[in-house]
Amino acid sequence: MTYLETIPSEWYLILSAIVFCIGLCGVLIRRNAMSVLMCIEMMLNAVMLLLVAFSGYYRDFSAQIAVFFIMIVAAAEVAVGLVIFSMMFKKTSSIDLDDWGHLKG
Amino acid sequence: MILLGVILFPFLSAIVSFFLHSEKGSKAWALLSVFIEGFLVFFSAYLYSQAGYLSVEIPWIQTLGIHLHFGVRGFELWMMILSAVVPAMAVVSSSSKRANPGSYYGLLLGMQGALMGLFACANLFLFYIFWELSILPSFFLLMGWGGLRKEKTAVTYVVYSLAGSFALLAGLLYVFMSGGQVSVYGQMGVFILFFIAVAIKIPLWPFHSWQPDTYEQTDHATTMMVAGVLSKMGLLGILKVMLLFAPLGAVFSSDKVIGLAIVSILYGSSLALVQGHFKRVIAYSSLAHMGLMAASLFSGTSEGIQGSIFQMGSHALNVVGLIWIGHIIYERTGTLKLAELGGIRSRSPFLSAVFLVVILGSIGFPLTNGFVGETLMLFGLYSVHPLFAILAGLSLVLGAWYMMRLFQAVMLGKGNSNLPEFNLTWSERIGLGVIMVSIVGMGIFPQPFLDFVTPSSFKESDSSCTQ
Amino acid sequence: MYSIIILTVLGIIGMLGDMLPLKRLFLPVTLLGFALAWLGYFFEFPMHTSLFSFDLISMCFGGVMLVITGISVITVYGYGSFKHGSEPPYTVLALMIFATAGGLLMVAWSHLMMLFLAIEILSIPLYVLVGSQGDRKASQEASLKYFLLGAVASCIFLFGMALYYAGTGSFLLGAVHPHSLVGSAGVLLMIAGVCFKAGVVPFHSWVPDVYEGAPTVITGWMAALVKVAAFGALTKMVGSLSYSVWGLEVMGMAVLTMTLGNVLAVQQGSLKRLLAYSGIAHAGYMLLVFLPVTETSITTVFFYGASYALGTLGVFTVIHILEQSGLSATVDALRGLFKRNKTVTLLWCLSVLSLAGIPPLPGFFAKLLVLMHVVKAHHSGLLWVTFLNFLVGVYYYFRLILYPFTGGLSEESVVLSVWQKVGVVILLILTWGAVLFPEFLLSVF
Amino acid sequence: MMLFGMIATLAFPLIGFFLITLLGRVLPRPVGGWLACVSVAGAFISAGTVLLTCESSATIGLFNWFEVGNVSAHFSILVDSLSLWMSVMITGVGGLIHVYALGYMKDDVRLNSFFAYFNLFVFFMLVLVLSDSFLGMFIGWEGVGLCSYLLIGFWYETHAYAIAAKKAFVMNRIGDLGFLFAILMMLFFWGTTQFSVVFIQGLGLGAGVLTAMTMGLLIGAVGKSAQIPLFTWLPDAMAGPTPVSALIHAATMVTAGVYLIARSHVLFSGAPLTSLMVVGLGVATAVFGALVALVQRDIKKVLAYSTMSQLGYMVSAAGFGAYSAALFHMTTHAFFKALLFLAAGNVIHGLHGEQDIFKMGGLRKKLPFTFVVFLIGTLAIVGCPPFSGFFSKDAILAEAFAYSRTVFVVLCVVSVMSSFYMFRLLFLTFFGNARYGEKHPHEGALVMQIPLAILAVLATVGGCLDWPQESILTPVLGVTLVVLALSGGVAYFIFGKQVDVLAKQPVSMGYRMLWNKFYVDEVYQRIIVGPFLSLSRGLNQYFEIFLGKLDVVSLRSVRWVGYPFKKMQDGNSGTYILVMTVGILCLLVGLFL
Repeated sequence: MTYLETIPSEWYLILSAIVFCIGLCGVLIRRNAMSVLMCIEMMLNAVMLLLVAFSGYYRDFSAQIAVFFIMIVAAAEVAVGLVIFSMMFKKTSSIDLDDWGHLKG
Repeated sequence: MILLGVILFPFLSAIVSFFLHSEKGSKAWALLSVFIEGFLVFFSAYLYSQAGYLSVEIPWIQTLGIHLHFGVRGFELWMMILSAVVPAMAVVSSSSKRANPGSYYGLLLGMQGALMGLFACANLFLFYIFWELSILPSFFLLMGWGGLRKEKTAVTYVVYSLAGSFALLAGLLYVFMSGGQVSVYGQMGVFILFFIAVAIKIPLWPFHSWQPDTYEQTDHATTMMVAGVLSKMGLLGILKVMLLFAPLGAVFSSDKVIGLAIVSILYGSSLALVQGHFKRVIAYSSLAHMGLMAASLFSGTSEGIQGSIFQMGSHALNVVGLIWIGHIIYERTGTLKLAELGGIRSRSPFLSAVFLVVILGSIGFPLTNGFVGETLMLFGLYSVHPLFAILAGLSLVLGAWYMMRLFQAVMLGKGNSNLPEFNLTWSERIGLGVIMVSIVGMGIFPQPFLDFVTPSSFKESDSSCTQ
Repeated sequence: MYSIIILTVLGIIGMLGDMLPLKRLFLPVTLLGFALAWLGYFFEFPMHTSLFSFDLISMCFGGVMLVITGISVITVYGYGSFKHGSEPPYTVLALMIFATAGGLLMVAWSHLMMLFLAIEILSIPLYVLVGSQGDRKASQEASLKYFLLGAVASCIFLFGMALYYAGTGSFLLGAVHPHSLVGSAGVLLMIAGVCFKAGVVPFHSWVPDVYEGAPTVITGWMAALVKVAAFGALTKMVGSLSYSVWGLEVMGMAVLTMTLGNVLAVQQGSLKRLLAYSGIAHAGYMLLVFLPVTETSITTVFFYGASYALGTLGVFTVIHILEQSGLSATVDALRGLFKRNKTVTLLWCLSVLSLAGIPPLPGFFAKLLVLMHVVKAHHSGLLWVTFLNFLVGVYYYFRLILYPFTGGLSEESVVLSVWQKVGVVILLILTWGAVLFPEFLLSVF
Repeated sequence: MMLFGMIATLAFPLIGFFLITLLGRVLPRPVGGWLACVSVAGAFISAGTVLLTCESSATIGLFNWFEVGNVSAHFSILVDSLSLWMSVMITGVGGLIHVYALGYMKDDVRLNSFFAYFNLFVFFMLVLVLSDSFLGMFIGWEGVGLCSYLLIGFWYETHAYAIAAKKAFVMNRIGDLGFLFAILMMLFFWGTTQFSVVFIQGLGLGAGVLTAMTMGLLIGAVGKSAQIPLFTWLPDAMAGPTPVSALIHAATMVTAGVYLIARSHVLFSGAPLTSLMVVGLGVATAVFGALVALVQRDIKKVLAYSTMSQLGYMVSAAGFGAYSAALFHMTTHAFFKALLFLAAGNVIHGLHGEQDIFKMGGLRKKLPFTFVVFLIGTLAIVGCPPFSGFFSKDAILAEAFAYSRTVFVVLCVVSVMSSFYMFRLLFLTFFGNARYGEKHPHEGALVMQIPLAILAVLATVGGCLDWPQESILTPVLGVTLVVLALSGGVAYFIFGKQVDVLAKQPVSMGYRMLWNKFYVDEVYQRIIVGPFLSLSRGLNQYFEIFLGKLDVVSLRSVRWVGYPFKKMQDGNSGTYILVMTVGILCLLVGLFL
């Protein structure tokens, strides 16, 4: 019994849920675009954590390969996000999300 | 197969007409296609009188079980003749000076096609599809060539018509789902749904507020089609669909419907008395006439039903005549407001003579087509309850009153002298002459038309209308 | 896999476009590529592996997406050459091709990870395309919102997938029945993630802003493609999940989506926002089909998706033609169109009528199928709500049809470039084809 | 022979009508008129020959009209003494009036259309009289109403005349509704309205149903013969040219109601309540007409009210079963009332349209022939012994005497009053000082005088047609002579001599009441017509707009419902994500439900 199995799987579930919620609250509360991006990354990490934990639990390693996919996609998203933020900064020299609320109704 | 020809030909000629741009060319094409269509209808009428029953069936959408199933009975053929004659009158009477005539005549022909399809269809889905299809051309005609307040009128017209057709769709789905045999309780629900759809289209009293504006704003050819044939779709809806799919509902609530129809008769006649515009008077008078026809359809007596069907034809003829005369007056005086008209009789005795004959036809004067229909319908109502006959009879008196008021306001009196000279073109003289002669002719020899719509044609209807 | 491979190669060619010598040839090559991609399905037809499953659903939905992108590529090509002189807009086309590849993948997955990848492949090019009009502030704001909300939604989807994996131990849907609470929570979150793409109510907030902000050329294609792909994915997902888990929630979402979509659409002035909300309403109608999933519901979703796509493409093509001749995309831009260009008005009226569901246009049959489905499922309350929504829908659609016929601001006729004319003609042919032979699309399943 | 004769009678006026309308423009002016007179004369001759030659009554089937379910209507001619006699009278008197109209309407620009309508009227009247079913009669019934509309409103330029025509048509239409209701009952019970069928099976019905049916017929008769409730159109109908008033509103059309009651006497005898109504209405109309005629100033109005009162006579006679007396009085009345109207026409023609008798006087010397003829007519109408009026009126009085004392007394009073106003009319126009200013009255052309002469002869000789029994002759003779002398003397004393007539008019309450016809017109207007029109105007304004508002209201309510959601879409990406998270939370909560 490796050390890993001694911790019941529900705890990993709870941990990743907590991390996910923190990320979500970060996205809701922070007004700066960069911090929102960071919180999204945190949510992704929570998911990766959950996957790794349960792949160990089920002795099935396909979940870990899934984690690699998630990393790749997260990287792509961040790249695109940063491009969008840079264009925003060029336009209004501020990446505060409140300034970008003109499309409404 | 001729039935398919009758239904598809107007659509084809409509598509061709969309591409024509010259005024003369498009009117010539419209005239040609209308007469061909008339010939086709009369030929199929001849076939019907030989064979007794025409039907054609082609699969269209298997998955939904919809196939193009057209079957024609006596009264449907009568309506098809109607919807061949009225567009012919509309096209003949329309002067060719108008914006993009090609699409104008195309829409008219399209509407004719939709009506032909509706009258000939023997399948509930097709009935609904053609029911909605007939709304579109009238909407576009109203939008393209309507009067000043056409936007508001168009919106009201569409909202009412489509609300009606949604009710029809709901009823139709219910019947479809329960596979044709609707439970007793279900028939009440289906009846109410169908009744709403039909009451909006006829129109009956509470659902009629679209009618006066639409009649006033559309140009005369569309008004002829809407007043002449589209309103008969509602009545046909009663005959074809309600009496078949919700007979219990119809029997149970026939008194209530007749009561509503009589309210719309009295309401229509009394309001026609105080209208200030030529076409609005026609609108309210046809509201009254349609109410009488609907009431006698529900009377359940075969005379009443036959009288109502005959009256559909004669009312269409009278309304077309009235609107044509209104158009002639509008073209020469530029106005249809009763206050500004007057003294046309001294300018054109022929027009006033025709106008008088058409008025007599529409108020049910003996020796005109109106009388035969009105007597039979009042007889039908009498056999339900004498009080109904008396109340409906009031419409004869009120009818005489507002029609004579119309005649007097338009024709008699001095009239303002600056009205231009009134000479009718040859096509108008011939057309109006034909209308006058046919009104009196149908009045004196109605028997050939009445034989056309004998109740025997109802019998073989049960087999055909299920999917 | 052949179709996705072909599309990726095409995308790469597109990106290297300005270097390679195929200036004039690029559009025919793309269209040829799409045709080949669709043919590709037949070689490997029923391929079921642990990661992908190319079956009938993916072939049909894939076909519709290829047709959508084909038409949009033509109109974009026409718009591009009209705007920038002779240089065809390579990058835009390349991104569109990549997004279509994502779309194809979205209906051809069996492993949940592949579904996530497909969503990302579809979304990321869209974030860029939406923001492609750098000079307009609204386009940047739209892509920002789309990016943020898209990222959050994919996180939610992932979290759902992880929970599902935690609950059932496998990434294949339907293999194991998710008894556990965690598993069903995972299922719900996954459905939520995909519903975001479809524009269903709780997740609809991005739709109006992005449709208004994005360049019109892209909006039409995006609206059609994303909705068809999302509902394709939903059909596959929902087909293999037990109704009891998600039944109630989806019905609630469907009703909310319909009513909110219609109610808000009635109040809109700008054309694109109105069409965005009507798109939401259509998503609501399509959701109705999943209550419960029967053998006809797949046909209904497919036909509804196809007719909605056709209608939306038609409508947005007309809007961007109008914008091209210098008019703002508000309802008044339509005034007097009838006098200025008849074919464009015909396309406009046909597409709007098809969206409104007036017979004999395909929209009507789609509506009929949905209604028959609801009636069969005996939800009489739902039937009445649907009818009211259709009536409100008819009201604002017919208002759209009113404007071309009322007084016109300018009299000069609307000019179309060659390729745009081709695009309009193809759309008209497809609409009339769907009118005369709905059988073709209906009898597939 | 009879077949050909009857069809000719009907065909002549119709052919005349079509010829004149079709060739109207081509024909030179007088030829149209002569054509009309010839056609009516032809009809008279053929009707006369058939009356004289064949004795047996028969029905000639022309064509069956329509046959639907168990309702059928065939149009055929009934040839019996009553219908023949009526057709002879119509064509005879009509022909004379046609000839008179030639002269009277000579200078009217639309002469041809006038004579076309005249011929059409004679045709419809013949259809009414000759048809053998109530439906056939109904055709004639409404046809005559139409022709009276066209002829009353002949000078349609003046607005008042058009209004009078419309009023006549609508009021006739109300009567026709009652008649139609009776026809519907017949169709309902027996499927046809043939006289033969109806009269045989008529008595088989219950009293209630029969009363309702006869009530319908009565309403029709009242509408057409201008009895009490529906009479206000008759005085206004004087707006038409005088030959029209003579033919339609004196001799033929107004008698249609009496003919209807006479024709369906079987039904009326079976319904005692209705015949009581008939008598009551008849007597009331007679009294009312006589009273109002006492004070009228317009010569044609006086004659119109006298016609109404004489019609009251005939209707009441038909009411208490004296059908033959009623018909006899109708015939004689046709002669002398047509005579009086045409004579009045002469006077008006002479004075170039002046109709107010206060502006006439002393015409004895200027229009001797008209005076003589007018005198004969007056003597005939008041019932002076040798003239026809005496015989027919006393036949009715005899029957009334047998029926009930009160009716007899009232009718006598009415005949006294009628003699008083006739003499007043005579003296005011032909005696006293000439009050017509510098107009130069002159006798009408020869073509106007011959019909007058013939009618005068008929008015005197008419009495012998139905020589009453000896018994009632002598005592009644004395009484009437005394009464006549008395009333004539009083009238002469008041109006005869050189007197300033205007001072004579007492301005008492009673006078004003009579002058305004007991305000019946105003009552109708204020109680029935006015409120009805204001109701429909109100409906037209408020209810229609209310209905029109329905879709706007529904749209606004949809907008109101959607407004909070619209505010939710405030453009801030934060709120969007918040909405998403709330959505997800609700989804997850759904799990536990």
